[in-house]
Amino acid sequence: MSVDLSPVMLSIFLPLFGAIVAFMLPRAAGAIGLATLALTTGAVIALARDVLINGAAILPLGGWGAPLGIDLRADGLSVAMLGLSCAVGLLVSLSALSSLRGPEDARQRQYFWPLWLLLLTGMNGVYLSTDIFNLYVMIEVIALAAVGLTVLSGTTAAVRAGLEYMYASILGALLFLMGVGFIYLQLGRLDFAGLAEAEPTGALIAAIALMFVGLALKTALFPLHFWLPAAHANASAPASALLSGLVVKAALYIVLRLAQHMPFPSETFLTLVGVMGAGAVIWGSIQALRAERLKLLVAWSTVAQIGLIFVAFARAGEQGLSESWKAAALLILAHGVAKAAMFLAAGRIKDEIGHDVIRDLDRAPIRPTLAQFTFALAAISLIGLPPSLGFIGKWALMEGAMAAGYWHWVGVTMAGTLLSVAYFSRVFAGFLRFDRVRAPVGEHQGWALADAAPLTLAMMAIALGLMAAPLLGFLEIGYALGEAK
Amino acid sequence: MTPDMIYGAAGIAVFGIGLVGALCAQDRLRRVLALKLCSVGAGFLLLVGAWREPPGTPDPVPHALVITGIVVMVSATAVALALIRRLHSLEAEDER
Amino acid sequence: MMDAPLLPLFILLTSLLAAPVLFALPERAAKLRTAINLGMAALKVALVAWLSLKVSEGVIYDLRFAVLPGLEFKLQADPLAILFIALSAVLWLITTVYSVGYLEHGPHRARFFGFFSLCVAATVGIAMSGNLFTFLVFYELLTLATYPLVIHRGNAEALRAGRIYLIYTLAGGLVLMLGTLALWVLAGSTDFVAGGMLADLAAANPLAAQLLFVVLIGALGIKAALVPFHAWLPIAMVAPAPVSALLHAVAVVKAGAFGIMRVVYEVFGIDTAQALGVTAPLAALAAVTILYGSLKAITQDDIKKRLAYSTVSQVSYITLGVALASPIAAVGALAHLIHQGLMKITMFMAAGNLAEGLGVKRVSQMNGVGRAMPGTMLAFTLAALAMIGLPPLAGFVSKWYLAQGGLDAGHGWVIAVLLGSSLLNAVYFLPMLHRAWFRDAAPDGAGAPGHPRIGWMLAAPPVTTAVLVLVAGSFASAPFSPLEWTRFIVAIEYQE
Amino acid sequence: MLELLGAGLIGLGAVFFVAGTVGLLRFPDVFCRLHALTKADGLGLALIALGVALQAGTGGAVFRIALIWGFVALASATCGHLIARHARQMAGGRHD
Amino acid sequence: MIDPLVIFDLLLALGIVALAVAALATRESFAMIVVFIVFGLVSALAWVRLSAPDVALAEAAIGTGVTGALLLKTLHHLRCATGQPGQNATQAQISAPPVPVGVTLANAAFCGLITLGLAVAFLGAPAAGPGFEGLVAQAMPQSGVEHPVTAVLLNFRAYDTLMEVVVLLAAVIAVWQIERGLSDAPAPVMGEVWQGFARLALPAIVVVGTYLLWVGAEAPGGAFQGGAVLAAVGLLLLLTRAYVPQPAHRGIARGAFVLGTAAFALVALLVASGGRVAFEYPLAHAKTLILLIEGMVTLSIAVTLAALFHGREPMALKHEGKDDT
Repeated sequence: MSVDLSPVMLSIFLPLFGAIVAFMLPRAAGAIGLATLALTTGAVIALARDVLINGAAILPLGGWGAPLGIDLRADGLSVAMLGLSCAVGLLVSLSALSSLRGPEDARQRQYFWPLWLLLLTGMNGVYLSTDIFNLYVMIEVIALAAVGLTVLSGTTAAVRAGLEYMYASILGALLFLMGVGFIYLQLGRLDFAGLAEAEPTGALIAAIALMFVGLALKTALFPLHFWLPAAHANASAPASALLSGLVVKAALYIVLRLAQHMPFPSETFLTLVGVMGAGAVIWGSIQALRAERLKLLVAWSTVAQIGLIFVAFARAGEQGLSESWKAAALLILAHGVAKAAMFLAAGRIKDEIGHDVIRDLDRAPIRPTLAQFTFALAAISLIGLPPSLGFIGKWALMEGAMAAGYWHWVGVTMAGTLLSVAYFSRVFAGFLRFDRVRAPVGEHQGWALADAAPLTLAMMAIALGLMAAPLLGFLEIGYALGEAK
Repeated sequence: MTPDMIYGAAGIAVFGIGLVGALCAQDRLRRVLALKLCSVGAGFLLLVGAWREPPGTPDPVPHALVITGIVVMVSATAVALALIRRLHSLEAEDER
Repeated sequence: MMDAPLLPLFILLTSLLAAPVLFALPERAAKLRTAINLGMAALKVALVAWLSLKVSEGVIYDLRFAVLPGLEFKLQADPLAILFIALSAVLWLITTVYSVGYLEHGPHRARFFGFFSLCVAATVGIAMSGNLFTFLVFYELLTLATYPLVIHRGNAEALRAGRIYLIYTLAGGLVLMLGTLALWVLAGSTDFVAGGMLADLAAANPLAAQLLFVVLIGALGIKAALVPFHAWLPIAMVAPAPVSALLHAVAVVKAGAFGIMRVVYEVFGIDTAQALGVTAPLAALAAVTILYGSLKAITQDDIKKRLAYSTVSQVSYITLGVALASPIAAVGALAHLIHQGLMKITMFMAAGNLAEGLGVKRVSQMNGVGRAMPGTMLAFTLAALAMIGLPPLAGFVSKWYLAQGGLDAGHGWVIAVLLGSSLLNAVYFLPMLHRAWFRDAAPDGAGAPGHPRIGWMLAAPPVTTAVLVLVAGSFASAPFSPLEWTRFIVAIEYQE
Repeated sequence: MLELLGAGLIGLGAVFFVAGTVGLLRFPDVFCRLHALTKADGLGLALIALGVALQAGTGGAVFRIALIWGFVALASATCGHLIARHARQMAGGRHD
Repeated sequence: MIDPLVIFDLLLALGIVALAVAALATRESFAMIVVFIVFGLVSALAWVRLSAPDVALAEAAIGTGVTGALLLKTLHHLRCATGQPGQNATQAQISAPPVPVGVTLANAAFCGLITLGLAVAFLGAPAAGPGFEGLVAQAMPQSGVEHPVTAVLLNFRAYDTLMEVVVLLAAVIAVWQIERGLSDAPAPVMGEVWQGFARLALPAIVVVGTYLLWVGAEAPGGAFQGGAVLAAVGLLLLLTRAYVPQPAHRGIARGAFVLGTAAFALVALLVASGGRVAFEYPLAHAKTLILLIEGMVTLSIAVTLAALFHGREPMALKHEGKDDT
């Protein structure tokens, strides 16, 4: 009798077991973590192959089937998100191995792996879930693990930021739970398929609003972004990369899924979402322009970029979200990869020159060239310059907005792009200025192994842009939106 | 006037009170407590949804969900409180 | 002869793949770096020669793959592309030699040559773009690759210039993206098609087409340094001399001018553009830029600044020739694309040599430099006279065709503009020549004719290009001369 | 008959509880309040437990009610003691 | 005539709302927590009225009991760390930046608006329609247990429950991580009466916890309620100093934390053979497997909750900072 290990199950359970083993054997945590990531990536690749050949895969847990039981479902979008979390996760893990190497990092190392693997469990669970209460539990798994990672460095600033993050996370999850309550009240069931049949009544609107606000809080949409910059800026580099690159994406993904299954929200609601997104773009950029520290700048840029993704949601016109979700999905993927690369690079820069004060970057006699180069590559994708995936995402976003005649969203996107050029060029100037250094500058520091992972990520962010067409084709596998409407 | 209406309204009120506390309270401990109130409010809503007019038996699924919610909430509370304790110590150290 | 459908890709890759290798080389591996640089540049010239031969035989190169559904990344090698690639390939080779000499002991050479290589890759990509989308991709790549070159010196002034450069060009790129998107949404295609593809749109919605024209030309005009978007160019001259040479002669401003050509000829189509009534204002803008640039140049004492304003003026000849909507003027415009490149690169390299060898950076310091560096100054003189339009030099040929084209299109005022510009050219170039050759050097000040310390790698390139200026003008009617090739192109664009 | 007796006992117990609560609210200091609470509530609980036991059908239920009464009595007595102790320490400012 | 039960419900609901307000409005932190505990117990009572005894039990034991203990412990820590046992924790936290009154008012108004909207939406919601009860009733015979809530928790939606245990695991890992190296506040000395009570209560609590676990299969109760009650044993042991966590016990503690999750997940995976999917217990063994899982989970919950109460990872404080794994 052989056990049937479906890759759907494995992509959730492998990290779970990995976390357990890594927690039990702290000394071997790094090796276990890396092995787990590799195995999980293998499972996700197998799953991608399945989905590519057979279309969306559905696994009714316990054999009950929705709505009584919980179904796991893997379609193109889910698998793309799984791929994002595994690919980025694997590279961040590699980088964590090298950055948490010192004897003073022993404790960080010991706790990093179990928390990170639990985080991966939660995220993969979110991407495969089709049940809104299950989503609530999953976002709590993510929240606790993510807070644990935020405060890993143990500084006062990190703990203070972690506490704010915790409050925001709990509140967001509870708002979501309240939304779940209203859904149950209205429909008597909690699976995605049930949502599609719903009539837009008061209770349902309340549910949508509650869940949206909860998720907006989790994903730090302006003006609910207050917790994010401090949390992401004060965490240690691998943790920041995971938090900014992956964790906020889970909530974004849920928004995307709900938008797919819920009755079409009113135009006013969408406009409001767009206005919030636009506010995030502007406010996040302004704060990034004013930030004094590199990691803080990067964190604020996350706020701005998240806003842009919400603009992508908002520009849904008469056709509903049927087209705009693609732009949003592309931007989510692009931001995930590029931001992880950027945070890792920023961490490397900070390690090498001993601080991350932007004003004094150009005083450093040592220039970690490769990390700076990585940072610049990641910035190219985040700004949205061709041929990066970020560019393709913005292209899709603006194309849709233009086709629907929403010129204001085009304007917001362009303003965001220009502002991002402005704040990132502050950093480039610090990298490339040399006349404030007295000692001779040894610029070419050779190839540090620690730079390999962020550099790979940054190059992925660029190269994926060239593969956007097959990527989009993959994303559309099993996407039920057309049928649902 | 049936229990579900009464307790449903109470649950929403409790949720609202918790919300106010979570956003307006300055004291860290109080904010945790406010969040806990929110979760109780959400629990009320689910249980009210499960309630059936007496001869009928209630729907067990929301009951299970609320139990799950309670356990999840106590976990989150524990982490938040640990953070508060840690932060308090760190701040006390910094002041010295 | 062997047929290689991937030839355009190979040409692109010679510099695109060279870049990461150059980045990775340690700073000390100077010989290896030079070998790679020169080897790749020579290979590119050879490949381009092969490609031009094939294209002239009528072989069509067309490489494409889909980036988004329906939206393709497309490389093609049409005669117009060949014209631009040939220019950049040849001048890259020469500039590479010059840069190796110029930066012999400077810092950050790995970075410099890496980006230098990327910059040429972007230029080649711009030349071979088969649609506006691909053009946009390389156009942005060009911006990114040139920014580190502009700020190569790494001091406050360079950084400031770099920031202004970046803001102008990235804003231009963004507007170009907007225009490309609008084109894509309105016309469903961004392809470059000989004779244009917007006739239907222009008929159906002239206002949208006009707006589109304004947006696209405005975006490209930033890089082409059309007034009022020219301010970045004189500021960016803080870059090292080879970079300035590249920026002004081959890459950036030319990319803008080339883009204007593509948009007017192959997106709108010259007839459609004329019907929309947008060419005349463009011609007027070009004329204003020509005169304004020349006027500003007169007042500059810094040699490179003077040359920069001269570029503002000269590049607009190309735009003017395009906007006149006459086949003869078009010949002049296309020829000027080449000729201006040759002339300006000569002058910038010569200016670089003056600064390197004698420390001369201002016009007022140029007294007697002719005797100190006769070869360099001879090249400079030749190029300056060509700029002014003295026959039989290259500049004369293009001006001649432009003037004829102006008459042909019924725009008599063009003659006045050209004459005025030539006069102004003379006003700002002749005093430099006068100082260099006929004044004695001040006995103590900078520029005293000492012993210039420049190697052959600095001395030879300007002389070479000066010879090319002479040849291009004198043998303008020879087969495969720029002018002849130009006629071939114009025959295609005007569909005669 | 037992039903009625049970109801009566429960009612009586409730009266004691009310009395205890009034004491909690009205008395001036911790010790007086504790006095009111522990005494009155202890008795009230016993009466209510007895009343419920009389109404309960099975022996098992009676046993469980007895257990509950025992536990609560024990716990509240301990609690009362701890509160009093704490209050005395606070008042005296004395640590032991 | 109005049903007296309706009056009771009304009074209870009003009491709950009043207690919620009181909990937040009480100035003194200790009193605040006490009011909160009362609030939790009264809510549990209301949940019994809503025919949800399982939930009421869980809320009383975990939501109120354990949470209250956690809050009190934290308050104790805050006061000890400040050095002034009598001082109010609110005043101790001077470093928290003050929020402008305008923002607070705006927040409050915003919350009021949301609540109003929710109330309107709730009142406009349809009378509770069919939920899952039909499906549950149909599937009960195949579930392996007789109590529907347990069937939902450990069979129909076992995946949720597994993840809930994972949340608990994540919490304890996070807490150990957060409090690493934090010195423990001196435990309050509670005197002999307390010690005696603890000694007397311990065995009784163990019995009650086990009973709750066992009875869960057919009546209200189950792993979570049982686990919480058993956790009280841990609390008593810790508070009476009968057990002081030792660094050497960390391995066992880790094992106990992960036991429930690991057993649950393994069973869930391993049953997926012979055409069954994950979490699909073979009917013949369903009850056994569920009880097995419940037992493990109960143990894990008990130890984990006690560890959450204890907080920091036990370790030798002398080697602070450079302590190995």
